[in-house]
Amino acid sequence: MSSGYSTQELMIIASAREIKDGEVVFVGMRLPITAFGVARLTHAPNAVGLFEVGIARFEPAKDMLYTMSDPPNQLNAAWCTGTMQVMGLLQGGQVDAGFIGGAEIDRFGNINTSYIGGHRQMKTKLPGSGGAADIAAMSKRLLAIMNHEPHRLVRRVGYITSPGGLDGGDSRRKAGLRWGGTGAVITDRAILKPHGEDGELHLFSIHPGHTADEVKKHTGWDLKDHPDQMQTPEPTPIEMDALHAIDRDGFWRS
Amino acid sequence: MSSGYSTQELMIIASAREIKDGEVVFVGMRLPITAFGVARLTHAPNAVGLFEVGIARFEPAKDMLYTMSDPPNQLNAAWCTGTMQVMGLLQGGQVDAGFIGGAEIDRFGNINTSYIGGHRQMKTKLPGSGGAADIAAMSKRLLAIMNHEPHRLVRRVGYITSPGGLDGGDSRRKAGLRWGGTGAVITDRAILKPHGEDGELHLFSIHPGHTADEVKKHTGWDLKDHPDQMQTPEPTPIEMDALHAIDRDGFWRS
Amino acid sequence: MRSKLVSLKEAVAGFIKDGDRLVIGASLEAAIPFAATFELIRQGKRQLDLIAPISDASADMLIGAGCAGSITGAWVGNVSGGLGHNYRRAMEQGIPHPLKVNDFSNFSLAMALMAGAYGMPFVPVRSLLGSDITQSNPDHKILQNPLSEAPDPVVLVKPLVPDVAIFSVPRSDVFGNAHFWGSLGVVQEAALAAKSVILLADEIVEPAVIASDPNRVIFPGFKVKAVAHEPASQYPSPMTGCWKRDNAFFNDYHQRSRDREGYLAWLEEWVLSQADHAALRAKLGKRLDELRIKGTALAAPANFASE
Amino acid sequence: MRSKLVSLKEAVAGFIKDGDRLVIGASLEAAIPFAATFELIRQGKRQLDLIAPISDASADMLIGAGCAGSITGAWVGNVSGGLGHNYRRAMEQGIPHPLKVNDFSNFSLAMALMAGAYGMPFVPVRSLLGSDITQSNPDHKILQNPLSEAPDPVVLVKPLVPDVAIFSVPRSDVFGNAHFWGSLGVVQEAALAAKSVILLADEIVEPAVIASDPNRVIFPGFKVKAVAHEPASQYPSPMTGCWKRDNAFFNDYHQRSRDREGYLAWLEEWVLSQADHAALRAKLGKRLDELRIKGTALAAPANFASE
Repeated sequence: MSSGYSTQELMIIASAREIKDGEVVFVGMRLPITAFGVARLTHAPNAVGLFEVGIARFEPAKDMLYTMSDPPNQLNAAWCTGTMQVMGLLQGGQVDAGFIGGAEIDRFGNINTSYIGGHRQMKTKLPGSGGAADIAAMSKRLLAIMNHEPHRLVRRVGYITSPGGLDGGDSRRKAGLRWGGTGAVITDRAILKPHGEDGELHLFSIHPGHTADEVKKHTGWDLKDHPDQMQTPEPTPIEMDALHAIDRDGFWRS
Repeated sequence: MSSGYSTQELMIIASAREIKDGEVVFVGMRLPITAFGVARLTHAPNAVGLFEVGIARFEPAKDMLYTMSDPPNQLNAAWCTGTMQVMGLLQGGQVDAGFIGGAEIDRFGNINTSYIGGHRQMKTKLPGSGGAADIAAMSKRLLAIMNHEPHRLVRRVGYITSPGGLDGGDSRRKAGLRWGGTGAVITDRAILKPHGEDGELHLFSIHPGHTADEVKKHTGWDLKDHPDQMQTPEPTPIEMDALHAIDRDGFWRS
Repeated sequence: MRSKLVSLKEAVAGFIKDGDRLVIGASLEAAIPFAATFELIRQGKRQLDLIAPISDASADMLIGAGCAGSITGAWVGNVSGGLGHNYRRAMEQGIPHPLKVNDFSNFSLAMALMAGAYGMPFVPVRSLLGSDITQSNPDHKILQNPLSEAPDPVVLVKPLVPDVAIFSVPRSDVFGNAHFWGSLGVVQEAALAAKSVILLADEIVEPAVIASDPNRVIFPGFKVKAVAHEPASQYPSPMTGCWKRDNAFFNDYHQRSRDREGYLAWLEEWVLSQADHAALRAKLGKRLDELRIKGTALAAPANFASE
Repeated sequence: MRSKLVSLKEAVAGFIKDGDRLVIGASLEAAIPFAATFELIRQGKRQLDLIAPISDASADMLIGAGCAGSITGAWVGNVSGGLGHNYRRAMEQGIPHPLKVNDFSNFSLAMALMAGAYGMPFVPVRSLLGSDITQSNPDHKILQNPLSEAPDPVVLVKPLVPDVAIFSVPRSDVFGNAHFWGSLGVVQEAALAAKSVILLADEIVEPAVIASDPNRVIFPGFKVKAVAHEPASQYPSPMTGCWKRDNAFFNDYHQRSRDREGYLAWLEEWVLSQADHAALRAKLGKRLDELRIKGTALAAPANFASE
């Protein structure tokens, strides 16, 4: 990678930019929680982070978290409550955006974290949904974070754990999901966004040091260019300072 | 009344006797909460009292309560929570008995606290259900406390706020209520209990100083004798001591 | 973050409109924001829908003052006094004007607010079967349980989404992060279901005080639109750890509101002639002081340290 | 009242049967009663149905030891490590034996437990529409909302009623009245839904300590059948105010459980060769001491005095 930041640091900062000020965001663990922290310290000082264990936070936790239930995430939380209360906000349309990861995502943004090969002819058993299916179904905008490899970005997932655009077009609305859908897929190479009538994921932004050809070669379908395609801006010094203030131990620096 | 206790004190002690040890009981305000205290101090040391404001108590409150939300009922409660949690136990069949009062009760134990004359031709607007409809529908056994007058104990209430036996027989089960029904109606003259195939209220126990004839004259239907009819035993010294320990100011003594 | 601190007058004027669906207190008999009840009356709000399982005499006062268009509740009266005389007059004689009642039980109302809070399309309830509440309020629909082969009627209750929920709380920061303890009634459900929340705080504290105990936060601060610093805003109802109930006030109201003239005189004395809640506190003087809880029975310490 | 204090061994032997539907920890990654997980393995319980949204590596350990007949959950793995190797082996190769999975999401499982807790006949959910979870678990039934004229599919989820729910709590009295704080996950719903509750208490306190703060009581003591005094019963998971997470333990488990032999060696070392949880504490020694939270960040005082 280009000097000064790691790929993961770039992904975190690209994710942070997807959070708007004042939004209520389901953050989850690993990169997203750090992204939330960067957003709070830069352009989104009024964003609120939710965790399905039953936590809302303004300020990110002061110490490294291995799970969202770890003591630093409890200390000085804005709200400690139950899963029902927090995920109920999601079902009530009170959550603006949610982050999830995944093992497999397809061109309509559907994500599989349950059964590679489908549940009838399972090849690999993955851990399952956790809260991902709920966040994908019920947040106003879904932000997915993935590693960009052809066996991960596939034409059609074998099992939909977390619905994106389903079969594209109005199929998500027809299934009964009243709002939401994929906002952006942030990978280690690029950012994909839905475009066109069927909402297929298009190549929206190419990270520094990567090329459109290379990104497409690492995608399991014929990835088309977004009309507003751009280069992902380099992290700014302000963004990097915010990230370093949160990731004091340099966990994401390697 | 006979010397040594008031009518209300007798009603409290008769009500206390209906609580079994270890039972979870919706107690509500006024006489029942005092009855619960007497039961705890005498034959039911493991009874638990529930209040729909979101309180469970072992020991009755130490001071006089005007409402179940009053500070003495919060202090040293066994559980402070919400209405959902406590009434959810009721719906889940986890509550053994519940006390309610009422303005009108009929021969099948249905109680009206909403509209005298029915909601279409209302003569008098009463405050409404509060939690009474729920306690009547969902506790395993309903205990009603009433003043015994012919316009209160009527053949058929004009509006069923809180279901007793509905039209008698299996009509309560047919309406979808899976358990419960009237256990006893404790009045200032007697105790009525359901009997026979249709579960009509019968004269079960006559309070000291009252007669069967007098009780029947004060009942709005042709009140029949329960085959196990008895005299309500006088309060024992142990019961009176327990009552005095709770009602230190003699609120119920007059 | 921006401070949400405003006066009670501003909160009621700025965030509550005629016709709004309003929760004024949701813990049944405690922490009812009577200061807001009085201010709604002074500002002459009209056609409010009053949503609450029980809110002691607050609803009766608003009905008598002509502020209420409808009641969505389980019980309206005066808890220690008995009947609500204004409620009776409105229902029986249309004085000061007719009133619509959406009958609920405490449980079906709690469930309806829960459905609103958690975005549920409806909520199935096993209460109210056999009760005429399903007759007088057709929003309680009896249907066959679709998962059961055998006959199994259930009542489907629609979600309730109040426009505004107003709460008295013992302490809040200026951003609307607040603590509440004691019995909770339907406070959490009402706050999460409501489109906006107004807090009347007995005390305004530093954010660090609230953050020290996130379990005493019952609903998140981002739901709160306005915070008014108003000691004894729940007077004459009690508030756990802060204020006892003024039983005499409720009884006096009960006696004086027996007839319309008595109610109007009461209203003039206790509400209309008071400029604001500070004036009421001044009028009460020593009587209010005596209701303040002065004893100490502190919760056992709970540690949130992470190291 | 009668004391419910027993040893962990007695609690597991006396209150949990083969085939039981069991909640072992319900706050996702914190306060998972691993001491009970280990004791269930030592006692060779079989055909358990493990109910939990997420219970970090606890389910994976029980699956590998042959104790689990089925999983009713949303996620099985190792939160900081990733995949659950025993889960994969059981599902992909039937080692040590095949496993049934009842797929849920965190929300649909929370809702199912809530339905169990509150005696609801079913609960309607707007999640899972479009997800194949409704395909792999037919207990999630898609039906038209009966209150809507327009097409409005909803998922009806059945109530879950666990036989036993086991929780690690920071403090309890001998009657099962306990405090719990921090994030609650589905602790309340699981406890209220379960037929019986077993507590592993870090500390046994006087009843007055619990009674001093009834809001930290998450479920009533009358649901509790047994209380075992077992410090660090949640090890290696964290418990708010008491214990940090032992990340190295989870990572070591993750590495060693990659193959069956490695898992069996791990199991022998950490579970089967330990007589009880006291033996495990002794084996951990200083490592456990270092996880104990020694700092102090106390909740702001809350007064419950009534005068």
